[in-house]
Amino acid sequence: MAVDTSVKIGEWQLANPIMTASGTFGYGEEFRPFVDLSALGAIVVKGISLNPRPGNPPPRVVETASGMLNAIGLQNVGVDRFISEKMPMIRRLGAQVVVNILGDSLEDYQQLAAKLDHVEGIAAIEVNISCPNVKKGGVAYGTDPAMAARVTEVVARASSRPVIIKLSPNVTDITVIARAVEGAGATAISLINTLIGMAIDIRSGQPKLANIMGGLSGPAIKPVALRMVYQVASTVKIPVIGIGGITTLEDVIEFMMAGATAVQIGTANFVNPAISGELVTGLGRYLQDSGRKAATELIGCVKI
Amino acid sequence: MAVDTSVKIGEWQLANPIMTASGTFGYGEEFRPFVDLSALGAIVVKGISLNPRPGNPPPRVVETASGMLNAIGLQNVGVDRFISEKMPMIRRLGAQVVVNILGDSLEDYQQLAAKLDHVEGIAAIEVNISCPNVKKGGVAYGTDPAMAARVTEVVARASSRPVIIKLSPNVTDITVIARAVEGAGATAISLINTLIGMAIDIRSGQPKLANIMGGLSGPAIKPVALRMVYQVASTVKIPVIGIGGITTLEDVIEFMMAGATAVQIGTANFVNPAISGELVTGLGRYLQDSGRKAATELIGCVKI
Amino acid sequence: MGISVELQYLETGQVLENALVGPDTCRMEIRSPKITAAAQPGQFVMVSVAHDSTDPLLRRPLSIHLADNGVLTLLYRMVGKGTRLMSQMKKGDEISLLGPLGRGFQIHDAAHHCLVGGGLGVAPLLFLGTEIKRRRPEERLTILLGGRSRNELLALDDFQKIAPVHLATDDGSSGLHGLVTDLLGQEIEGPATIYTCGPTPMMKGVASLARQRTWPCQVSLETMMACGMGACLGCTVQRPGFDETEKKYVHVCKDGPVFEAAEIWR
Amino acid sequence: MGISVELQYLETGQVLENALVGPDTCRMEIRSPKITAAAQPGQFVMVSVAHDSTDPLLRRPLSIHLADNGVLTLLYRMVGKGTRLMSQMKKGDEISLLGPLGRGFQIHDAAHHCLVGGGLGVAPLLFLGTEIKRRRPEERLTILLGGRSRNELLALDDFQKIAPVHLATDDGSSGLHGLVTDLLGQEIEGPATIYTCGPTPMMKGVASLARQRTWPCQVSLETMMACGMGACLGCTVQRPGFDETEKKYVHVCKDGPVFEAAEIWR
Ligand SMILES: Cc1cc2nc3c(=O)[nH]c(=O)nc-3n(C[C@H](O)[C@H](O)[C@H](O)COP(=O)(O)OP(=O)(O)OC[C@H]3O[C@@H](n4cnc5c(N)ncnc54)[C@H](O)[C@@H]3O)c2cc1C
Ligand SMILES: Cc1cc2nc3c(=O)[nH]c(=O)nc-3n(C[C@H](O)[C@H](O)[C@H](O)COP(=O)(O)OP(=O)(O)OC[C@H]3O[C@@H](n4cnc5c(N)ncnc54)[C@H](O)[C@@H]3O)c2cc1C
Ligand SMILES: Cc1cc2nc3c(=O)[nH]c(=O)nc-3n(C[C@H](O)[C@H](O)[C@H](O)COP(=O)(O)O)c2cc1C
Ligand SMILES: Cc1cc2nc3c(=O)[nH]c(=O)nc-3n(C[C@H](O)[C@H](O)[C@H](O)COP(=O)(O)O)c2cc1C
Ligand code: FES
Ligand code: FES
Repeated sequence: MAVDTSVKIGEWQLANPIMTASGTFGYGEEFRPFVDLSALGAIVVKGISLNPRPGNPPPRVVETASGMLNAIGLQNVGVDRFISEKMPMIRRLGAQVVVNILGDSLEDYQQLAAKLDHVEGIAAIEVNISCPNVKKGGVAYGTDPAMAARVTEVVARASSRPVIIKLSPNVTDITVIARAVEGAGATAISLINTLIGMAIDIRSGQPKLANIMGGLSGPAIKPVALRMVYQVASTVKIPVIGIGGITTLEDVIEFMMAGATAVQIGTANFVNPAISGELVTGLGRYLQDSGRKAATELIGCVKI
Repeated sequence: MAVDTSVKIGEWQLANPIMTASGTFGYGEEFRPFVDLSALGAIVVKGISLNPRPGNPPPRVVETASGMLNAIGLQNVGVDRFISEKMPMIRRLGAQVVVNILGDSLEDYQQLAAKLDHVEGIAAIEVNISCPNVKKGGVAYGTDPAMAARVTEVVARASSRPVIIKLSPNVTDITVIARAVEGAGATAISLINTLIGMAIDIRSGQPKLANIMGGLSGPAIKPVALRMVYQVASTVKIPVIGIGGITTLEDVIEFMMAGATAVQIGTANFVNPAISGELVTGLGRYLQDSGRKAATELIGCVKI
Repeated sequence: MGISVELQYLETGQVLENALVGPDTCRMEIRSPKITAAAQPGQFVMVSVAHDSTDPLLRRPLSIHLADNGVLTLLYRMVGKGTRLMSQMKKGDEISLLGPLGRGFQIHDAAHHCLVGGGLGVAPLLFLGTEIKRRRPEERLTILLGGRSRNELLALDDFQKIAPVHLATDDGSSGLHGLVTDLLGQEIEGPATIYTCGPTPMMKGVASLARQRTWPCQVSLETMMACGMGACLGCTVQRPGFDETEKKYVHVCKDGPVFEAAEIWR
Repeated sequence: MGISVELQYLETGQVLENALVGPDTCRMEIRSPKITAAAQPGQFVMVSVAHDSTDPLLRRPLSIHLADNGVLTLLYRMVGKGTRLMSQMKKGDEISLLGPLGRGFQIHDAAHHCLVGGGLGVAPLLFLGTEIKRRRPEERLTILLGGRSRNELLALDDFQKIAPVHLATDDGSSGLHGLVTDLLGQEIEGPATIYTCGPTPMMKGVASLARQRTWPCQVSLETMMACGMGACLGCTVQRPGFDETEKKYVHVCKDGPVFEAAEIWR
């Protein structure tokens, strides 16, 4: 008997809950030799801003214990070139595509959402609110419930597609932010973005990243991510997408049991570029072997 | 030429900057076969509360990628038995001792500090403010600057010894809390306590810890700890004690370069019970080999 | 309770042999003279499984299977990445051990000593049997071993060298078709002192039978451990009947791993 | 720029040999037919160094030293835990490789091809020299190698089999007492096409000499890499002269690791 692996995020039905995380999967094409992109739940592309950004000076990445720090600095081609150069290729790959957007101001977010709304072949918008609000002295949108709600409203109004708000874990109480964006009209919440970290090269006496600080990702942060997914899924009614250190099928199941409707694979794509496709197959087999009829049975089934 | 490895925390002069972290070194005696306790900068004992606490039901610990989660639940013998049973033994060991205290209310903290102030052989008090304030509905003291400042004031007033406030990393802006406790009279700040995390056993469908959530420690959290030490050391004028995933001599030097006056070794004691003593020796040799005259030269010397 | 920490060592041993001896089960011999000299039956060591890596991070607790002439033997099942990494070690490799740890079996005089082991629970019983035979050669010793099937009865030859062995298998492929608890009921008649190690349900069955007959019974427990030496307070087991006091919990690494069954289960 | 991703594989290779060949330096031969068949000189592979562990987490980039008849050879220095773990692998072990990656050396026709290598930078040059000789047997090929001392001149025999080799050592223990850049100035007279790999200061010296003489010069760069395949944007090198635009940076894993020196340094 066939297992139903599909899950729903708002009106959007995904073939399965396995997505790839923004910034870790390029624009998809790099992974063509290793993954059938059309078999994934969705791919999330690298964050897009209104204008092209060169990103930070090198070094941009450094390994840490079971993790890595990155300070890419949101390098991207800008929304116009993304639409004209990248989208046609992505459409040809047959993947469900989520476009991750980032801005320095509410107007940035509004314009990005509006521009992308006219573009064919986009399944959903994911809003990165870990970015600093330049008008508010650089405080990240994602650390203030009122600011997070405003961004959500602005994007939800400008977009006819599902709007996923991606939360920063660098906050005291993640449920406060989650409730704020739910109230402001988010279709779903994805979490976590990276934890802020740092490393120093003791030989040179300089930070290992030119940017001084960077984002910590990978298996090291999984326990923190799982805890936040559990807290948020227990708090809001909209779907939650789990992200953070997911590397194995067991990790996928843990996040779904904690309340995630879908998951995103990030750093693990660097370790094994075929992992996302393998997890799709593995999840189907697991559901079958464990006598479940649908992936949705896993969501939030942790016994407390 | 001899290197001066000593550092100062307020009026208190430590022979060297290597301390052991609360909850990871028992009451010291367990490590006698492996470490000369009197050679360490100091040991910090397991958190002490006003009344004995049995702690949480098992399972209490679980391994994660390059880290571990614990939910010991602050098991301890209570301050009276600590003073009568443990302190005589600790005094015999010849170690500099920091007593870590925790409470559910301001009165708890006040009474603990007052009781310990009469006890001989205590070098300093470390205040764990990651504990929930039962009167404020369980919000942790360490997540609210005003509450953190009140605890600091109360303990500083009740104690004639250096008062170290140990910060929780589960906050949006650690520098706000740091400034609040500095203003309230803290002699020094130690950080970080554990990050809150979770793990699920997918076979049973239950959380791996009976307490559902626990504290993440070990090398996995080092980048977050180092970042916070750097931020706090750049913000306050009082000494900062670095904690979080410190395992190697290189880690010690990174934390000191980031601004730590001393460091505490936690989870690494479980991996190698001799590590704290090895780091004392290693640091002396490193200072000599790198042509430095004093450990204090390292503090905050990172080149930005 | 309480053990002397003076006889604990952090020792770098040398792997002398490491081979598969059963389904997913390996036996490792390590030259480790200090720990071996101090070891008592029922004690364990904390083994460092990773070199130059922080994952797996923590040491793994393993019972002392034998300790003789400077050589420590471990019997372990590959259940996760730590034990899988151990299984890849080769002759000549170095391995860091911390031990001997914990409170082992108490060997008092008794008319009849009876060891009851199931699955990997046989690991500490070989050392125990060897010591009972050495220290009290005139007292009777019987060994009851259980496993899922014939090829899961570990170290059988070694046990048969020291005392009469009775077997039980779940599938009847060797000895009694049934549980080792049934074996205990059938084979042991007069009063006996019981020492048991194995899966918790098995040990509870053994302990309850012993209680009915008012036989002394020592059980060896397992829990998750971070430090193995009393520093983390992670390795608790709950004692029924003691509520909301400190005595509610015991710590397996220091108060145990061996307990009088009556201390733990009522 | 831009490379075809169609010829990239994730392949589980088999270690055929792994031995120390110089100070802290090992040479590993791996049966890896798909990657070997597609490999071009100057390309690299991302090697998975940890089994059953998340630390070290990321793959390590290593140049293709040789690719012949289904066998891929790597030459690597043990500098940290990843390469130390690699050095412990034994014949018969499996090793996961991702590759071939990046844009390698461009072999155009030239009167005189000159390879200039320093230290571990010789790794990709052996494959390059072999291919130049195979594809353009009638064109002149000269190899200049430098190292700190005689025993740090790696793969010397292999190089000597394909073309005349000139040496320079910092301590004068072999060849010219000096830098490989000096060698280039002294030994190469007529116009030549330069291919260089080694420490950045050395390559900058070589590139500047080539620029003065208006010789074409390709350089092979290294940076920290997370993915090796263009997905993380982590492996940037800054290009002087392009400010605040996207062109300010190139990505070593996709746009390189081999670049025309003029693209990178002015
Ligand atoms: C005092 C003591 C003595 C032991 N003696 C032996 C022995 O002689 N032979 C033997 O094969 N095993 C013994 N064990 C169990 C052994 O410690 C675990 O099997 C081992 O730690 C698993 O490590 P891993 O990395 O392979 O598995 P992991 O990947 O860590 O875990 C795999 C599975 O094993 C469970 N597990 C992990 N650690 C423990 C633990 N400490 N106790 C119980 N379950 C655990 C996990 O929950 C998980 O389900 C003993 C345990 C204790 C506490
Ligand atoms: C395209 C490319 C080709 C390479 N080819 C070879 C080769 O053929 N032979 C060889 O021996 N080495 C080569 N290197 C360098 C090699 O990748 C590093 O030495 C290796 O990754 C170090 O891993 P580790 O775990 O041993 O050291 P780590 O513990 O990770 O680091 C040890 C030291 O090496 C530095 N380092 C780590 N990774 C890199 C990196 N990717 N690039 C530069 N420095 C790094 C660190 O900053 C640190 O100082 C190449 C690098 C690149 C980018
Ligand atoms: C190199 C890199 C680049 C990233 N870029 C983005 C980005 O552009 N936008 C975004 O929302 N998140 C970005 N992230 C965060 C990831 O999408 C993900 O939230 C985070 O890495 C945690 O998941 P992981 O542990 O599985 O990697 C990036 C992460 C990495 C490692
Ligand atoms: C088992 C365990 C028990 C702990 N108990 C306490 C405690 O009682 N009081 C306290 O302030 N911190 C306690 N901590 C936190 C540590 O002191 C330290 O802040 C934290 O573990 C981070 O350091 P590490 O990564 O080096 O372990 C405990 C940590 C562990 C692992
Ligand atoms: S394992 Fe740490 S106290 Fe027992
Ligand atoms: S290493 Fe990831 S883009 Fe180059």
